[in-house]
Amino acid sequence: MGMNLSVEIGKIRMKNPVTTGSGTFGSGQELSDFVDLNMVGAITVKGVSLEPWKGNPYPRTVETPAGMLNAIGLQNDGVDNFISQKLPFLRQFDTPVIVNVVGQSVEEYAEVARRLDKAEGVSGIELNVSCPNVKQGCMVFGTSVEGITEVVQAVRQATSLTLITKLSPNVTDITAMARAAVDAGTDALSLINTLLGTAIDPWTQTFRLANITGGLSGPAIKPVALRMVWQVAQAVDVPIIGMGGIVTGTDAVEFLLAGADAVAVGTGTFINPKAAVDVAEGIASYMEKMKIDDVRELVGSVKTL
Amino acid sequence: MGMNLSVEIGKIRMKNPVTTGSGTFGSGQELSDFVDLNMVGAITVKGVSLEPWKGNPYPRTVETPAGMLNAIGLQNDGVDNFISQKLPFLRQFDTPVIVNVVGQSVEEYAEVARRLDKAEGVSGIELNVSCPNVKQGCMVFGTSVEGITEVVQAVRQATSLTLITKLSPNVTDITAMARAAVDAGTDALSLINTLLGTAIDPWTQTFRLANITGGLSGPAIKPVALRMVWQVAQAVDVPIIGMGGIVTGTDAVEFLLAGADAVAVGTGTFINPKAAVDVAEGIASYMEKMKIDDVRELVGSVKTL
Amino acid sequence: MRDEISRVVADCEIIEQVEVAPHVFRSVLVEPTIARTSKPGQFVNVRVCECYDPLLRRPFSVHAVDPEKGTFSLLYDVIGRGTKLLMEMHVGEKVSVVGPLGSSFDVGEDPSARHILVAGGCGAAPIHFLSDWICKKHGCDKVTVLVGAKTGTALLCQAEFVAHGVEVKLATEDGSFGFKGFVTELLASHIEESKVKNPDSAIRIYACGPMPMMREVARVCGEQGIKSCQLSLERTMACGIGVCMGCVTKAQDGCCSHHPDEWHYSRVCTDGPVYDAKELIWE
Amino acid sequence: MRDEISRVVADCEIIEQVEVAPHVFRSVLVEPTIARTSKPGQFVNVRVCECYDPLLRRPFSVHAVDPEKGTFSLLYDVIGRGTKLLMEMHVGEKVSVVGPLGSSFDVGEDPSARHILVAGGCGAAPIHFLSDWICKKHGCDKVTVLVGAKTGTALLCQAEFVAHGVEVKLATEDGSFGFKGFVTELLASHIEESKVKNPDSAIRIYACGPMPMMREVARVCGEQGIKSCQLSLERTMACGIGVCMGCVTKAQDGCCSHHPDEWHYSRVCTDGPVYDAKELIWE
Ligand SMILES: Cc1cc2nc3c(=O)[nH]c(=O)nc-3n(C[C@H](O)[C@H](O)[C@H](O)COP(=O)(O)OP(=O)(O)OC[C@H]3O[C@@H](n4cnc5c(N)ncnc54)[C@H](O)[C@@H]3O)c2cc1C
Ligand SMILES: Cc1cc2nc3c(=O)[nH]c(=O)nc-3n(C[C@H](O)[C@H](O)[C@H](O)COP(=O)(O)OP(=O)(O)OC[C@H]3O[C@@H](n4cnc5c(N)ncnc54)[C@H](O)[C@@H]3O)c2cc1C
Ligand SMILES: Cc1cc2nc3c(=O)[nH]c(=O)nc-3n(C[C@H](O)[C@H](O)[C@H](O)COP(=O)(O)O)c2cc1C
Ligand SMILES: Cc1cc2nc3c(=O)[nH]c(=O)nc-3n(C[C@H](O)[C@H](O)[C@H](O)COP(=O)(O)O)c2cc1C
Ligand code: FES
Ligand code: FES
Repeated sequence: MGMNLSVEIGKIRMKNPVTTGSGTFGSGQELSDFVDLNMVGAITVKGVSLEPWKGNPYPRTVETPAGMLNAIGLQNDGVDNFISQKLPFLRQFDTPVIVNVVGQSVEEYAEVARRLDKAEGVSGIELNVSCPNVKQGCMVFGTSVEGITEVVQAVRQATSLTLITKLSPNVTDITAMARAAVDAGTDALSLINTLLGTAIDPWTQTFRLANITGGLSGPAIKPVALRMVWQVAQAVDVPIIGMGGIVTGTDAVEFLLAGADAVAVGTGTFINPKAAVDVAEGIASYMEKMKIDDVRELVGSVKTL
Repeated sequence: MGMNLSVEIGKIRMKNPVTTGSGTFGSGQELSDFVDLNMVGAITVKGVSLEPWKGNPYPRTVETPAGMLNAIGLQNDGVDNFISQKLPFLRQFDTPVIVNVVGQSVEEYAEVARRLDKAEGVSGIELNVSCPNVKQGCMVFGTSVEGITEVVQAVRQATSLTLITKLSPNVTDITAMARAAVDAGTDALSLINTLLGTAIDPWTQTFRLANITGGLSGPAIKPVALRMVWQVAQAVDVPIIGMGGIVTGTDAVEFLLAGADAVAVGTGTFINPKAAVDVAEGIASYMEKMKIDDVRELVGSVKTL
Repeated sequence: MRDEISRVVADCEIIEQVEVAPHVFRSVLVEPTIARTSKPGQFVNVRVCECYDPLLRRPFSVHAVDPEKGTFSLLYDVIGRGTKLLMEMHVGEKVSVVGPLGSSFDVGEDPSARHILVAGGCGAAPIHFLSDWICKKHGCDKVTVLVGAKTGTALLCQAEFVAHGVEVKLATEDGSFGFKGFVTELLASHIEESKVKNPDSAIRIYACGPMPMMREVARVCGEQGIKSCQLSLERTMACGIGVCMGCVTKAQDGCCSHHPDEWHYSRVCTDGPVYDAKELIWE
Repeated sequence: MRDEISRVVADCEIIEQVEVAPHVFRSVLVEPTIARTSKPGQFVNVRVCECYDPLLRRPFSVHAVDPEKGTFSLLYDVIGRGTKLLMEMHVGEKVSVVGPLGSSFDVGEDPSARHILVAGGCGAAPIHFLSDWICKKHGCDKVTVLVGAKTGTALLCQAEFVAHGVEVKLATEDGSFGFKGFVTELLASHIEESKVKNPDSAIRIYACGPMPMMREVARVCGEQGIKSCQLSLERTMACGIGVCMGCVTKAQDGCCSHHPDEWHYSRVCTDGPVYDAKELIWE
């Protein structure tokens, strides 16, 4: 009778296909004033590193046409603080928690994964090999087959949690990166992270971000994200979490049609703090209108004209 | 006394730093109802190939947030028709003409360049190795160092006109492509061409473009374009024509500050048929407000915070 | 059919905004050049937002002109964001318009020709202007307008056509008003009637409406041996001024071409929107 | 100073739009929860467009509340596209608002304390709410408001402060009204006066204005040995709700930290906008 909205990403069972874009939902608690955290399919939290990171100087964000640049620099309190301070709150909810992991070396990534593996209440690890705003490591790993292979293999050995590799769009061939991650043992892929960009204030003749460059997100990048999800879905067989500019339920449907098994709402939460839940509801009402019983029927079913 | 707005791109002297984005200004004639073609720095016309190309089926364009996708497929009447039908009109104006050249093989590129070299009224060739909407050739050349080297070398031998290589943004490292083009003998670079993207209609569950994917242009991509121009300006010494989302004079100033010697207005012309001239005037009035005498002072002078 | 005329880019004041039917609005704008030089079938390209989302202009046929007052009207269906933004603008606000653009209907010089105008939905917008134009040139008694819509409340410009003094026939798909069925069925029977009544007069057909209707009009005209059948097509447009090559439709290379059986993609914004049905290739 | 309260995301009707000074507007909106639960210094985040350009919400301090009527006001300078869009909205239209957000001014429990409020430019927005709040809690006679602006016509809320019954002192940079110079100079002299007049009363300083002014207020307070100096900071905000980490300012790790001389980037939208001056590190 009832519609099925649930999907599986590796061993993670999501009650609906909507998770949150890492770095746009804090550690979940900040949003709990606005949304019932039981209503999202999964909560993907801000990137955590081994040691606390201070992040980049201000200004860290700038609005652009239908998008924004950010150069936060992965400010976070470190994995141990995350486990002791943030995770207990999240355990109250019947919602899987995916922890985004960053590092400056392969060993750091692996160590963070090892610590999370032992923590109660973590369902998956999203390997962030694509953050454009940190000088060392990170993005460097995500833009070459060798880099991805190395990090994914190391983390794969460090954890038996569902491993999701988050791909950078700043590459010539996203499918090569996807295949490398799959070959190295990732359970799933998420894409896209932000496009590297910059902005200049003509009146002060300075860059608008203290970090010079930042990552472009929001509706502006949706066409690129959708194309990459579609390409990757053709190229590999693991589940895909699609993201990039999703604000509404029909945005999400486009990603599902392109081949994503689940989606994440990132910048959309800044426009509407309830966006993740509204997107999940939007998918359901779309399915109702289109008389689709199972959300999985949508996945990859886009047709050509 | 008077302000200097003129710049040089190879042997091309532009009376102001604004040209038109290839494919967004037709062959100039279409726009002559709206703008005085003597008022733009140069006219860059739609891509021409050796034989006439029919182009892709409809739909070829779709609007996206602050941008648009196009998959025209380089419909054009071929270089001979261009020379006999379009060029005579353009010769009336005291404005350099840059011809965008496309091909499906190295030899085709070179042959088009050879024919243009002999035609009266062509000042420069813009080598389009980055069109994402044509199955063979083109983009394949533009996304590898080997491809760029091969095409640029061949065309360099075929013409003594100012040779501008137009780079694709769909690469991991734009500076590597820029260096390859410079090493192969290009006189200047122009960037960026469009970002590869797609769009899906959730209600019909089909791609919105007959060609499936298309090129993203417009204000949405400006942050990416600006970043790439800045990176390339650091990496090579040849003149750069910057483009991607320029609609106003201050948009153009941002590109100059990032290191472009000239700019092109593309999609902006669709919003405002007078955009190219308005942008040139906008640069002049910016310089007046900022008390800058020579537009060349702006080039590359962006500061960090 | 393309006319070389003066085109403008202008900020036009809106002086009237009326809902003439459910979701259908008429906007009256001030722009003397457009009011004076537009021909029926031509369109204007309207910037519905000062921001970049929506980014592109929206094309609308010129629906009526008042050269004396220097005003012109649009008639449009609110179907998406752009038309909603236009409809929400207040009288007194200004909106950027480019036009007049594209080709126009050719009403011929034959004083005895019968003119049959076919409007489907908002296709009534240019047909209204055309009806007025033919009346002024050839007299109203030779004009019949066939107006079609899904349902009675969606029939547009009925009163205006009656006011012009032309013959008006209505068709609704649900039969709530006039003939029950497609306006193209009405067209077929009307052509036959006309041939009987005026065997010596040439028949000229002009139509504007959704693409499937245009195709059907072309088919009916072919079947009935109509020599002059002009259709106004709709295409998604990025530039509206002939430079992007986005708005194409398949067209014959033409009688004078070296390859008369060859086709090319023709730009609806510049070579159209009004085409002779014989030029078009349907898929 | 963060309060755990109910926050809403609501479409609020605009019931008043007034230009109160050149380029400065007051908008009155209907939202009972915000009207009832906001504290002075808190802000709301407003979506100025239904489209994606501009994309992000714009933060504005709560300027006044009317819990009975369920309304609250904003007072803002039209400096860019977002504020222009807000100003252009018509009475009766709805706008999406998130709030109340952030920390608030702590007015203390000491009945004898003297309260000095310093407003620079649109910093008057929250200072107005605060003045009303302190009056109600501690009485107006202990409150002085120092209002600064570039020029006389830009001085805001003067009449309102007078109506509250608080002492008001004015400063303009061009001397066109009140004291000639920066409001921070006025602050320094007023603190000295206050110390002389009420040697036994604690002085509490509250300020809102541009960053350089905030820094100067902090310096003056440090120099004068003021214990309680609260500053409301402005930062470009992407989310306004503490999740993006964009709106940061350098702050001490705090007395209870293991590394009291260490600093961290503090989120102005959630840990602020109101900070105790002692927490802040200026660069
Ligand atoms: C030459 C010309 C003249 C026109 N004259 C009129 C007129 O007089 N009155 C009138 O009501 N409309 C007219 N149209 C159609 C009108 O341009 C569209 O309805 C309008 O652009 C829709 O804008 P929107 O932002 O409201 O819809 P959008 O949000 O852009 O689109 C809503 C839906 O309509 C579809 N759509 C949008 N534009 C078109 C199009 N051009 N053709 C087909 N489907 C489209 C979209 O794919 C989408 O599904 C004309 C079109 C052309 C090309
Ligand atoms: C907590 C908080 C409370 C605020 N309360 C008020 C208030 O009560 N009244 C009021 O008038 N303003 C207030 N502001 C400032 C207000 O948010 C900005 O003026 C507004 O966002 C500008 O939007 P815009 O689109 O008009 O300008 P934009 O077009 O975005 O910007 C115009 C110019 O202003 C700069 N700018 C934009 N936002 C900020 C910012 N937050 N800080 C510094 N510079 C900026 C831009 O860089 C640009 O140069 C507050 C800001 C914060 C953070
Ligand atoms: C402010 C901000 C912070 C982000 N931080 C992270 C992060 O810590 N780790 C990560 O993998 N992605 C991060 N991202 C990327 C998003 O998770 C997402 O991949 C991207 O923004 C595209 O989706 P969107 O357009 O919906 O925002 C961040 C994005 C933003 C806007
Ligand atoms: C409709 C359309 C057609 C284009 N055709 C060409 C082309 O023929 N050759 C080319 O090198 N670039 C072509 N481009 C790319 C533009 O010249 C330009 O590089 C790109 O659009 C980015 O600039 P913009 O954002 O200002 O449009 C085309 C772009 C558009 C929108
Ligand atoms: S819309 Fe650009 S050519 Fe017709
Ligand atoms: S604005 Fe996002 S954390 Fe403050």
